[in-house]
Amino acid sequence: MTTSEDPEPQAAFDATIARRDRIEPRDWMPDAYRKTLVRQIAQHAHSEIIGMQPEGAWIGSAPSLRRKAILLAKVQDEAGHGLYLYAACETLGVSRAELTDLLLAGRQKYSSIFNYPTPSYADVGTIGWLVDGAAICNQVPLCRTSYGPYGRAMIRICKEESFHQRQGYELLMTMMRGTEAQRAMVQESVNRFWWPVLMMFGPPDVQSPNSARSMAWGIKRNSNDELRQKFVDMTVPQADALGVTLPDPDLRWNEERGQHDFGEPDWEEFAAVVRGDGPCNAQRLRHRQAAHDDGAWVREAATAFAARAGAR
Amino acid sequence: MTTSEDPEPQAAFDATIARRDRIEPRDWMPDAYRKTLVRQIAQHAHSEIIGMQPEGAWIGSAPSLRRKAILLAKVQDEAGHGLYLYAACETLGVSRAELTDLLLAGRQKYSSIFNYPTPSYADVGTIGWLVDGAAICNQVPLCRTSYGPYGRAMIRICKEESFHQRQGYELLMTMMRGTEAQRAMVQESVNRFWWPVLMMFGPPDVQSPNSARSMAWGIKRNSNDELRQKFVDMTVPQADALGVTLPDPDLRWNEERGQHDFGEPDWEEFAAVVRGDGPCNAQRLRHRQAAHDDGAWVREAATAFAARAGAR
Amino acid sequence: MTGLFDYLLGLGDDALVAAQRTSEWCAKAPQLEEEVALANIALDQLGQARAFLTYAGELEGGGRDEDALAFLRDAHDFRNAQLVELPNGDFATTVAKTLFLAAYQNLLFTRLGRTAEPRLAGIAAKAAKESSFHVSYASVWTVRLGDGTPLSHRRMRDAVEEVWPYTHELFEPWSAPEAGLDPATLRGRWLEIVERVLGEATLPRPQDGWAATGGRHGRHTEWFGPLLAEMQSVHRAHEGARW
Amino acid sequence: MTGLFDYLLGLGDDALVAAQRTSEWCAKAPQLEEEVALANIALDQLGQARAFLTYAGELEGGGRDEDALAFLRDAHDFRNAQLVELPNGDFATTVAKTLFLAAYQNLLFTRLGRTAEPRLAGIAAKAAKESSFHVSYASVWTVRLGDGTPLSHRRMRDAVEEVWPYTHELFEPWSAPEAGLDPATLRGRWLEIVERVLGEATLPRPQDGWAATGGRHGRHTEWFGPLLAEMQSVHRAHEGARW
Repeated sequence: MTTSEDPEPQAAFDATIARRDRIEPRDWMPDAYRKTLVRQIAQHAHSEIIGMQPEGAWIGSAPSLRRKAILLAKVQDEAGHGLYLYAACETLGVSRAELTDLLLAGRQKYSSIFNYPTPSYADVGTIGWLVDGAAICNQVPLCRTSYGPYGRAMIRICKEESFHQRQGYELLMTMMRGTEAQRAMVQESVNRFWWPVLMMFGPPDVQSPNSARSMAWGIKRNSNDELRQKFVDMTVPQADALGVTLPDPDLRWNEERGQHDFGEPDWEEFAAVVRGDGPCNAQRLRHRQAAHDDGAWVREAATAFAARAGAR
Repeated sequence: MTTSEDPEPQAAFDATIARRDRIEPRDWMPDAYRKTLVRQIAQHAHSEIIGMQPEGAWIGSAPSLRRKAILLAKVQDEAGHGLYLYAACETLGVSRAELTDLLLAGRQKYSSIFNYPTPSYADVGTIGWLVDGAAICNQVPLCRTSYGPYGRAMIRICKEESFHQRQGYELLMTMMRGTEAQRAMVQESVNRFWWPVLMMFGPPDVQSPNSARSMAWGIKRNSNDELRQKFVDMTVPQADALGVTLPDPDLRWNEERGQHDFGEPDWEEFAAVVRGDGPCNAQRLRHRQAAHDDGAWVREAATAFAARAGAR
Repeated sequence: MTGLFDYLLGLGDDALVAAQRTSEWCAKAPQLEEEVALANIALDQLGQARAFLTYAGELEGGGRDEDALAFLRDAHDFRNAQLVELPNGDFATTVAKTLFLAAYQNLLFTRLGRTAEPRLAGIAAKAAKESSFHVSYASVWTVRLGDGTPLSHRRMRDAVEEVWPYTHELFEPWSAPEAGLDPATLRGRWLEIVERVLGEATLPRPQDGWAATGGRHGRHTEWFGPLLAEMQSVHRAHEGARW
Repeated sequence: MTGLFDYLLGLGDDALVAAQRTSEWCAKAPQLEEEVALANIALDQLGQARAFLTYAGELEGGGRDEDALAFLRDAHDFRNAQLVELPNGDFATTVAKTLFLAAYQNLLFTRLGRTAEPRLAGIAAKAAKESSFHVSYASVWTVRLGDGTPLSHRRMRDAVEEVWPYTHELFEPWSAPEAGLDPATLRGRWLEIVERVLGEATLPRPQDGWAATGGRHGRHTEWFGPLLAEMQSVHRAHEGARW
């Protein structure tokens, strides 16, 4: 927790970063590095927790027992991811309770994708395929991130996420091979999610103010646009295999670049959703707040019991 | 509110009763008469309100829009009946709020029939046919009850109840003419409700301690057993017309008496349900309590607003 | 511009889903007077739904009656605005939803009551009278709660904030040739009515921000599926049965 | 005495309906650790349900698989005890339901794990281990809440009171020749376990009064219809579809 102006720890920090080694909780680190990490890890943790809502709502009516079990296990994994990530944040000196308060006060964010509604069961598949797919693109490089506890959490998370991604894809494949109504559900869901998913990689590099420093620190390993391109290139053949149309008239293979060209997401919508003005922002936070409030007496009882047990 | 020992008002009261005329709110009346009336009218009012729960729960999933409208209107009527009856009670000097508190504290009762569950849509029909049918048998004589406001409320209520009874019967008739599954639903529902309905007339006359005095005062006009017999005689041909079997092996026409013989309800069960130990007693009171608590801030706001408006 | 069939579905579905929500208050209202009043509103809404859907089914000519349309369509075939799907929340939220919907319906039905299409005009004229009562009821309660206690003021303010984003959709382009009416033209008058009530209730008029959209094209909220699941469950469990 | 098919349905339906309720906590639990733990319990219950129902369907030989049994039966064909239908209520109610159910299941599954019917024994042996974890979890929380704050004590006490009348049904005569077990013989041990936990939690053991009954014969509570309506809605909306 030193904030020494002594050049020696700074040099040690820089050297660790330069040789792509890990910074560990007890190591000296610049305040701004710590703050950036807290912001990013907390946002990631909050995303896991808020992300339980849109999918969790379908557990009760999943149309087969196998799908119910898969979905329940997936949402449970998200709670688990939240736990690791809050724990990683706690190594930086911020408690889960503080982070929860910041989330509920709207002072920390979560992934904007969870501010879009999931009104159809096909959305469970689309979230697996596209949302988890995009998350993996974002997260795989984070396994090599410079902060040790974060990187290690990401290794575990990425392994589970790619499992979720395959399950989502498999659900959509089953539906695409099913009835006309099922195919229509999948296409309709993909139509709604495609653009918001592209926004998950963040604004274009030219508009992304914090990216350069995060990359210098080894917190981030690739630029937003690089990752978005990679995601599109990876997804197009999967969409073809499924038989769904990605709703972008400008999407085509560019032989010259060896990559796909694609249209520009609506960055005004992105900005609005990020500032809290999306379809489900208020709903998601109200739900989280209600669960937090409803659980307060339980947490208090556990604390009182533990204190009494400790005193005995 | 006079409790005079003066013989003159008592004589006037007795004379009114003797000529089967009405006692009105401003007339002198014996304390015991007033108390009996409050107890009976309140119980009746509470029954209307608690009775909204088992049927009201089916409004959301009524299987046709016509049935949804009929059921909604019926449950609304019950709220209306509750209103008249609480108003009749208020003419005896007890407020609706006091009566609600007594209900919620378990110190006043409601009809034990509403402590039986309604797990099937057929129960909506059975409640109309049998429960409302039994209520009418009990209530028609009350239109001539000696206390004016009560008698007048009952006239209005009976008119609506017999409408409900016909609607319930008509629903069951439609179902009996429908699919195998619908017919089975009706029979199963009638099997559950038959005995509890017979208990609605109260314990056998030999065990009914308050009946004699209530009859002397003209509050009650027929004995429990008389009304029960009348109900059975009225219901048997209706059951035949429907094609349902009443679940009583001892039920048969007695040529000599010109009435039906029938079996004895389980009076131990009746006593248990009345003392609060029935299938849904706790559930019904908890529901009522929750609605009452949830509405407190609304009632307070209305009061505060009215007070402020009055002061302006 | 959509056909009259789709337009009638939209009018009917608004009313049907609103009736479904309003009737959820049954045996849960804050006092008996509200039990009676909310049931009245629900019955009016249900009656409107039945008239519009019956007409829609006859117009379609495919043998679908009001029940086929209510109970056998899936979510994406419903044409209601998302506003009516919102959960009831506390009594203040229901009051806000009712105020905003009824003020819109009253303006719309009044205009439709004068169209040349006689059956549509007839249903609308009756519904206009009913929705006028709903506006009064919800206005009275908005004012009572807004200008009641500090707690009720806060809840009424939160409710208005919460429902506001769902009001914009009511005025999006959506019509039928027989209706001859652009909903956008109703918005000015709607705002006047609503702002007057909010003013009397000492409540601020919320900022416009994110706006719900898509209900008229079959896009619905996450709350809609569970609502339909309940509504349709008994009907669907007994295929082909008559009630 | 009922046939093995009906018996397996009862075991499976207890687990299925319990899983449905337990998983309603998803994204609503008091803290993340409870999210994970409750999901674990729900997953165990769901796994048990699938094993029992699959076996039941194969035994019946009519081509019904676990999904046909879960999604296409109506309420009166379910054979679960009413206990598992009770709404979750607050966390204390869920803890009480879980404790009572898991203590019963653990005793039952342990015994069934030793029957001569190999497939039943196999499923039961695995389920016995799982329910033993559920008992521990619910016991820990019963004690924490019972002996926590005055508020949590009151809520835990109310919860135990509320659920108690639904425990009697678990020990009513109900068996199959292959099971060879009268549930009544489990009650003594069950009471010992439960009373020890309640004692540690400083909670009174409720009086026996009205006792729920009928679930094993298809009689269910008023809460069961809505639970099934939600569970079955998507499956039934897409007749014959595969997922």
